[in-house]
Amino acid sequence: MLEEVSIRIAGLTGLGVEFTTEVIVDACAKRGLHVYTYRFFPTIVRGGYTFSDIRISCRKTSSPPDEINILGALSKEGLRDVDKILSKDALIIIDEEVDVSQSVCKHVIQIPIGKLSRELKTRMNMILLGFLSGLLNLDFEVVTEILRKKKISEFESNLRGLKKGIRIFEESGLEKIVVKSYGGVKSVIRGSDLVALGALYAGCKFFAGYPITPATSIMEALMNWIPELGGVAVQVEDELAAINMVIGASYAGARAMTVTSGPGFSLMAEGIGFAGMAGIPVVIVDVQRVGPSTGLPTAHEQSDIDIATHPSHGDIPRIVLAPSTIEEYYTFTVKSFQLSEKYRAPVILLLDQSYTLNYQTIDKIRNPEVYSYRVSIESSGDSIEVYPYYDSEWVPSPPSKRLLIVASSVEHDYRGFSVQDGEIHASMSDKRLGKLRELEENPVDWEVVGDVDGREVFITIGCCRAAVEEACSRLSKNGRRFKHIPLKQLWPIPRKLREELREAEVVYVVEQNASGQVLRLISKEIPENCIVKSVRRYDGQPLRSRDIVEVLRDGSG
Amino acid sequence: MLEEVSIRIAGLTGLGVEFTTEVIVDACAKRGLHVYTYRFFPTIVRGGYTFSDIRISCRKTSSPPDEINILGALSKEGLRDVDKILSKDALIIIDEEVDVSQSVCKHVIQIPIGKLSRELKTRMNMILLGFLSGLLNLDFEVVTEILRKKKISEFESNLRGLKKGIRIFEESGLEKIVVKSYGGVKSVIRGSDLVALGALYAGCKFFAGYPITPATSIMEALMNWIPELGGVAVQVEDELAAINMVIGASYAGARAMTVTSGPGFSLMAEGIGFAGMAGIPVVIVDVQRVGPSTGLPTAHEQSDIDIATHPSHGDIPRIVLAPSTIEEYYTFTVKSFQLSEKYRAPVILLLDQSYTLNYQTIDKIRNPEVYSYRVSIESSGDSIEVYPYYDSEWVPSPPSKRLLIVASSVEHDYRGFSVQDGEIHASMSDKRLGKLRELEENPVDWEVVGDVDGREVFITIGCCRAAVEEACSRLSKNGRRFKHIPLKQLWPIPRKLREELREAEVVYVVEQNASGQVLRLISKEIPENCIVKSVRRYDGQPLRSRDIVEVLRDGSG
Amino acid sequence: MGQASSVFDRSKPKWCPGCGNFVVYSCLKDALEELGYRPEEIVVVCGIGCATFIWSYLNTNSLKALHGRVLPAATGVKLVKPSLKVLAVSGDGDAYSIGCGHLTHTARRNIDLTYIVIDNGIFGNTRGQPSPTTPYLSPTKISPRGWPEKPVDPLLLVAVSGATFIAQGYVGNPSSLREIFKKALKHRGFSLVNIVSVCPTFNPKRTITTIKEKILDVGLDSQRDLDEAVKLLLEARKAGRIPVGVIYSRDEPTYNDLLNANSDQKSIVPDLRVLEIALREFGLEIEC
Amino acid sequence: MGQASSVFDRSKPKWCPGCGNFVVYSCLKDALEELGYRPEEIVVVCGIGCATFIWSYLNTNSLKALHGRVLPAATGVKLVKPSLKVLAVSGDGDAYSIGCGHLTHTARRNIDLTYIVIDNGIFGNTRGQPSPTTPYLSPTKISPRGWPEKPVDPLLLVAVSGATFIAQGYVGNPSSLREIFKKALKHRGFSLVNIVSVCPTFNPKRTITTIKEKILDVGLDSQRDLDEAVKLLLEARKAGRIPVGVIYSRDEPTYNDLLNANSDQKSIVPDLRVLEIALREFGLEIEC
Ligand SMILES: Cc1ncc(C[n+]2csc(CCOP(=O)(O)OP(=O)(O)O)c2C)c(N)n1
Ligand SMILES: Cc1ncc(C[n+]2csc(CCOP(=O)(O)OP(=O)(O)O)c2C)c(N)n1
Ligand code: SF4
Ligand code: SF4
Ligand SMILES: [Mg+2]
Ligand SMILES: [Mg+2]
Repeated sequence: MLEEVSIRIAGLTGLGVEFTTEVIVDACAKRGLHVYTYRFFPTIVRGGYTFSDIRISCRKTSSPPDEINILGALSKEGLRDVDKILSKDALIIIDEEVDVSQSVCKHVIQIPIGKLSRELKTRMNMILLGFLSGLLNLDFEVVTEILRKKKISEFESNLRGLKKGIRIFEESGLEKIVVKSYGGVKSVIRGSDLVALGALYAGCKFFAGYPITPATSIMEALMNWIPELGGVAVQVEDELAAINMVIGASYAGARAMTVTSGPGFSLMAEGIGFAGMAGIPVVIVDVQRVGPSTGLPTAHEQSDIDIATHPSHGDIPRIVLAPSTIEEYYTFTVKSFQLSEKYRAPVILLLDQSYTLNYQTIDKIRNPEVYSYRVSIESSGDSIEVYPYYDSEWVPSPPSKRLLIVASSVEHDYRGFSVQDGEIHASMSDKRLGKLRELEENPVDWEVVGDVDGREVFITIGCCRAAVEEACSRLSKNGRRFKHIPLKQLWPIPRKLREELREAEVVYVVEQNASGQVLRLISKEIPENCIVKSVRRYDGQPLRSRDIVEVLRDGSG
Repeated sequence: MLEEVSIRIAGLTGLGVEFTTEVIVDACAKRGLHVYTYRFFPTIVRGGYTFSDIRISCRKTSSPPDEINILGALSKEGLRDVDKILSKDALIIIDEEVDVSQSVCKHVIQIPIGKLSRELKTRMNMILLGFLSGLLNLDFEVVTEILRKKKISEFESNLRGLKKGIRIFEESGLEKIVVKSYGGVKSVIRGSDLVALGALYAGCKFFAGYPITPATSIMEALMNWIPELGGVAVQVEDELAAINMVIGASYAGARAMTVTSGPGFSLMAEGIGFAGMAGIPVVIVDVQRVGPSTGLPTAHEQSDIDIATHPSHGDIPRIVLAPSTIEEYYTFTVKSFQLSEKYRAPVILLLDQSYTLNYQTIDKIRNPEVYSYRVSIESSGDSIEVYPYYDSEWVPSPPSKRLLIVASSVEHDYRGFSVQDGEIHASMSDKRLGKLRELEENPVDWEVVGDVDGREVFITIGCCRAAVEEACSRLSKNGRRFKHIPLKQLWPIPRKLREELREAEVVYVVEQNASGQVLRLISKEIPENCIVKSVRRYDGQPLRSRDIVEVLRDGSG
Repeated sequence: MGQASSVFDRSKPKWCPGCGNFVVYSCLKDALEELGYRPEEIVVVCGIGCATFIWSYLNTNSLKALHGRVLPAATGVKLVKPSLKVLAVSGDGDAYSIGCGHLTHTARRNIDLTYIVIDNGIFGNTRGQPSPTTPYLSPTKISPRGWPEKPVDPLLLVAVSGATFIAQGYVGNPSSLREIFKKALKHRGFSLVNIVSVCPTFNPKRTITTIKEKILDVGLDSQRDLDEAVKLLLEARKAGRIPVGVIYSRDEPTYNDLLNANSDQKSIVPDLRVLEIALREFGLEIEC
Repeated sequence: MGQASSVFDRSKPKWCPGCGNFVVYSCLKDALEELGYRPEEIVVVCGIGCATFIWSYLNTNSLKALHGRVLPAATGVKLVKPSLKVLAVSGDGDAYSIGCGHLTHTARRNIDLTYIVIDNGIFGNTRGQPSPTTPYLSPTKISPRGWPEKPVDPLLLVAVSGATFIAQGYVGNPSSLREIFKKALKHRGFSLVNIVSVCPTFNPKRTITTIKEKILDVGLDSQRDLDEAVKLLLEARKAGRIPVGVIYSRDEPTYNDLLNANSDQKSIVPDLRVLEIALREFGLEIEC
């Protein structure tokens, strides 16, 4: 029995790579296995090169595999770029009609995927699925049940394909590949669903958004669930409308959020400043993709750190968080709402495309404590009072009896009334910014992992944490001592960072963008005498642990 | 004869504070005097508190006066907040109907401004102007000529007021105040006009913009002059249209620019990223105002450094310049166009409200050399070629015979064609960002002033330079040695900065915003062992040299 | 003009002498009073510009929003607090230049709010640039040879977009304006009241007299269907007339109706019902 | 469908099987060829979305702009290079959702360009969310109980905004579409061609057959004045019909005409004439 095996399903969009992946993942989880998936897909809806990597393991892993052991190709394009990633003894399963003479791999199994699918009036991916479920020893009943649940309309033809694929596997004489498993059925989920669930738990009752890859799946989840819980969720004309509607809704009393990706985030710049100025709590989720500009809409990158930490003109208060584990996709979302109320600041949640869109197994989650600063304040007496909207711990909202709520994008006094006075501006600026000092001292979920006395220190962002943890645990067997700080709060920059780096000899800042945005952000926290290595991968794919291993071996960075 | 005198004209908007100021300034300049002006004004068009400070001097000065010697008040509001700024022996000239019993000042001259203006059917400010021109010994013919030129329609009534005012002064028995002057007639101008002239000189043939205080005056100048030189200038529906139109125009071959202020700049975030991605040269002028959000639209602040240096999502190339003298308002504008072509990057020119809107005397300007990378490339032969729009020194544009020009917001190869390939993205990212390294090494107009061996080092931004220069030259008489780096290139951050700070003992970073945006930007360039003092003033008014003197005396920062 | 002190007075209005905004402000105050509203029941959402200063002077709940983003912000308020009466206030630049896209979308959603646009044909607050309602080919400070854009026709624009109440008032007839406001405020659904106004400081050519000459009174009780309303507007435009009154009014389901969002939102925190969803959809257990 | 190789072919178009974009692409190519254009004379400005992939396949000068900002970018091109033929290409989301404001403004400026909008009633490229032309109350993946927005009516919108050429085509009749393109391309001024199209992948309910049933042929030679055109559009809408053909066409001065910008800009660098302006206006001497 193996500890882990990694599979790639590859082909063209429209051939069912995603569907196949989901079925395999589901079936594995039901067998108690851990899975991590990553899918590469193009902007064109049908006919573009796509693949999906599935890492199946007895341990929880949250980064892509260093090597692929099995490649299931649905078309000749499936062979693209595989030389670098296939393990030495990898097995390729591919249609018999494809010319594989150029293949570097010795173990190529050619099966009549295309021919059979035409004959059986089934989809090609079902035959491949059948073959793989035989190979991986998946439970036939379980797979059948998943197929039935997922697409009842095509169940019969899918089943035909599945059975045929299994038969072909059995006839192939190949040995089954069995991965060890511990514990019972695992739960698999995408980050997008966790964000939506977290928002709901926190009492988010308003969502407005505009579709944009890779944030759309969060939007779609919220559009489905918020109304179920009695709230309001709308798709609007653009991101300008989205952020301003969310601000209006929050002013009026609802916990409210929007989700977007880089281009939409840039469009929200002015709105984010408005929220910060008026002290209206909002949560903005940015699922990062390859930039700049329209960039590569479907690919993974961590290059919105610059804009997220400097989102608008003027001195605005802002809180920027980047969850570093899949579990934190849930807990950070929950916390965002309460932070934005407590500090009267927009909270920006910076997410990774890879965790947001792809399924992985998840540990049981513990709900964080959640607290609301929203109150309904009843004023007494005859006269109407104006409530100091900004200048208070509490966030009241209209309609409140005999109480008026004033909030403003224009500089104002503590009640929200416009002023021209520079002195008032200065003191209001101090007030807006001053609150955040608390978070500078006590950052959200601060964590130092690995060897706390290590002199080689990793700083990672988002999903890079997993690849680095994996690499470090491998290399620390050779006696190297690594300390690892997953940087989860990007703004305000935690003071603890400086303290933790005091004894560092080498600092590796690991991030996925071309210019080293995280490094720039925190470079003043790194002691002058220490060696700084910027580790960056920015080819649209999530970091693998071998990227780190290579850096550590080379000593380069 | 005095070396300098400072006057404040104050009252309500609509009473002619601005007009009065312009006439006095013009008349002074004609007499060979140097002037610097600063006007505070509110958002409401009529009836809000406003003042204008005029510093008249035998030397060129570019910062507001530390003290006001003469206050001419057009209404009771003119007395607001003057305690702190009036010199001990200041003279107040004010309407006789105002109750001045609360005034701290001993020298109050009350004249029947209101009554006479009603009687003579003239404006109150003309009577004040007459009084002041007597007091300041301005040439009657010169003042009359200016009045005639400025507003011919009201000339007669203005003249009546002027004469009456002069008579009242003469009857007052006050002594004339005469400031020394050297050299001949001076030229006075506002930064806004210099930016417009610089753009024209650089061959800017397209402008699109949307009105916003305090950028509107640049827009209005360009709208008037560009068509005169055969180009196209348009006011459009919003800032999104403005930046995208400018990008279209530049793609099509014209040197093109837009101007805005904070809120508009935030709206341009996505467009700026587009220009950077597509490699289309554009110049964006941001005249800063008090933020965040709508803020104080008419007041001075330097708080767009954060967003200007991090203007969009993704890793975009960008160049951010902040002129530090009024002359540089012209020269930097000229250079911006050529930099944006050479580096295929958006150039952001960060300006100060105070220099942009207010008149001051200017030295004779020397034109910088100006060079264009725009070419018309004629392809030969029968076939049609696609020109590598991005990947070249030269910027061709359509229509070119048998040559196609492709530019894109989506990631592309060197010809501009869309790709999905992560490796190409990585190499194009390197290419886009790599070019700017040249500017990191050789920043635009790098300058170190003051005592180059000084261990107390000032770093200033924009108009803060003048106040610091003045303060340093005063205090260096006491033997202190100050080095001063006016930071003109904010992105990429000049490497020279680090070198220049190597021997520093104390570094003062002087800027006008609440959070210390410049300090944050450059803090990693400051050696660890040196004392860092953040000097900030953010009450909507430009820094005065006494602000710096106080800091240096206190030792606080 | 609303001299008696009112529950809706916050502070003394300040605009240039003769500004049309004074009239609008006092008519609006009167209309609110006459309909018996209380300040706490109302939210005024404003953009940026002279017109929008109303928010400072009117004593209600208020949200001073961004330039051009009044309607999305006001929509957000209405969607979560349907019990509130939502007024949105803009100038012609705020509404029809930068805000033009949101106008169409808000109209077609039939958001239940009243949009008051004070249309003085100029960008007043930025000191006199042409606006989307500046006349075609007229000379302006930035276009001495004539303004090259045909004006936006806001009434037609919202008519074809789906607004359910369309009216136009003008500052030369305060009593009619007050009645128009009352009709608009009573309407359930998206109502636009465009008010032809004056800016003596920056648009002196347009005066109450020059407006008056062009007024076409269309009454306050429109029975027109959409076709007739559009026809009326097209004809008035051709004839160079300014129709004043209620042009179109019709009952249709609002966005809140269709979203089933007709009760005020209160965030229940934490919302434990989500634990069921997590279990049902993903077999995911979340512990408390 | 344009099988013979053409000077306008860059690479083989890729869309889902049965996508309406194939038809539009080939009709457009044919129209350009038949009118004798050369690739160098044309600039295609595109937004983002499946429809806009045309830019990759069509061999012309091209600018791939931002989502929703096609018209400003295209306007910039036309204003400085009037000798170029400018085509703008969008999907219904690009044009009528995020881009809606610019549509009105570009129409009223009568910018001389042809705007081709492939209207498949869905956001195709983001995988099937409702668009501004999704039918009112129809169920969608994010609104199982019915889409709560009345659709945008792009033809009426640009009609009341001042467009000088308005046409609608559909992908079920390529030869008519080609002729419509030719008319639009020959028009001098702002022309909108809205193309009712299909997205079999995400909007399978709309097929060529279901469209065909609703077609109302209005011919290719409109003599209608604006009132008649508007009336036609309102009536068709009421009757649930889709008018196809040239709805309105009229000659009017373009923005370039009014700005006196009818020759191509070349930046003279440095422009020494500015020294005179500086001297004249400010007595400022600038040395060279
Ligand atoms: C994003 C942005 N762009 C520009 C401005 C500047 N601005 C303030 S008000 C205004 C327009 C004013 O015109 P209008 O809406 O007609 O109001 P009025 O002052 O005429 O009442 C503009 C352009 C701004 N505040 N924000
Ligand atoms: C600012 C921004 N927001 C959102 C997106 C995501 N996006 C890309 S295309 C598109 C809409 C596609 O619909 P449509 O314009 O109808 O084109 P189609 O794909 O249907 O042809 C959206 C929302 C984006 N690229 N940029
Ligand atoms: S500028 Fe015009 S709109 Fe503004 S307050 Fe003055 S008169 Fe009214
Ligand atoms: S998703 Fe729809 S619009 Fe996009 S290519 Fe496929 S069929 Fe065409
Ligand atoms: Mg206006
Ligand atoms: Mg579409």
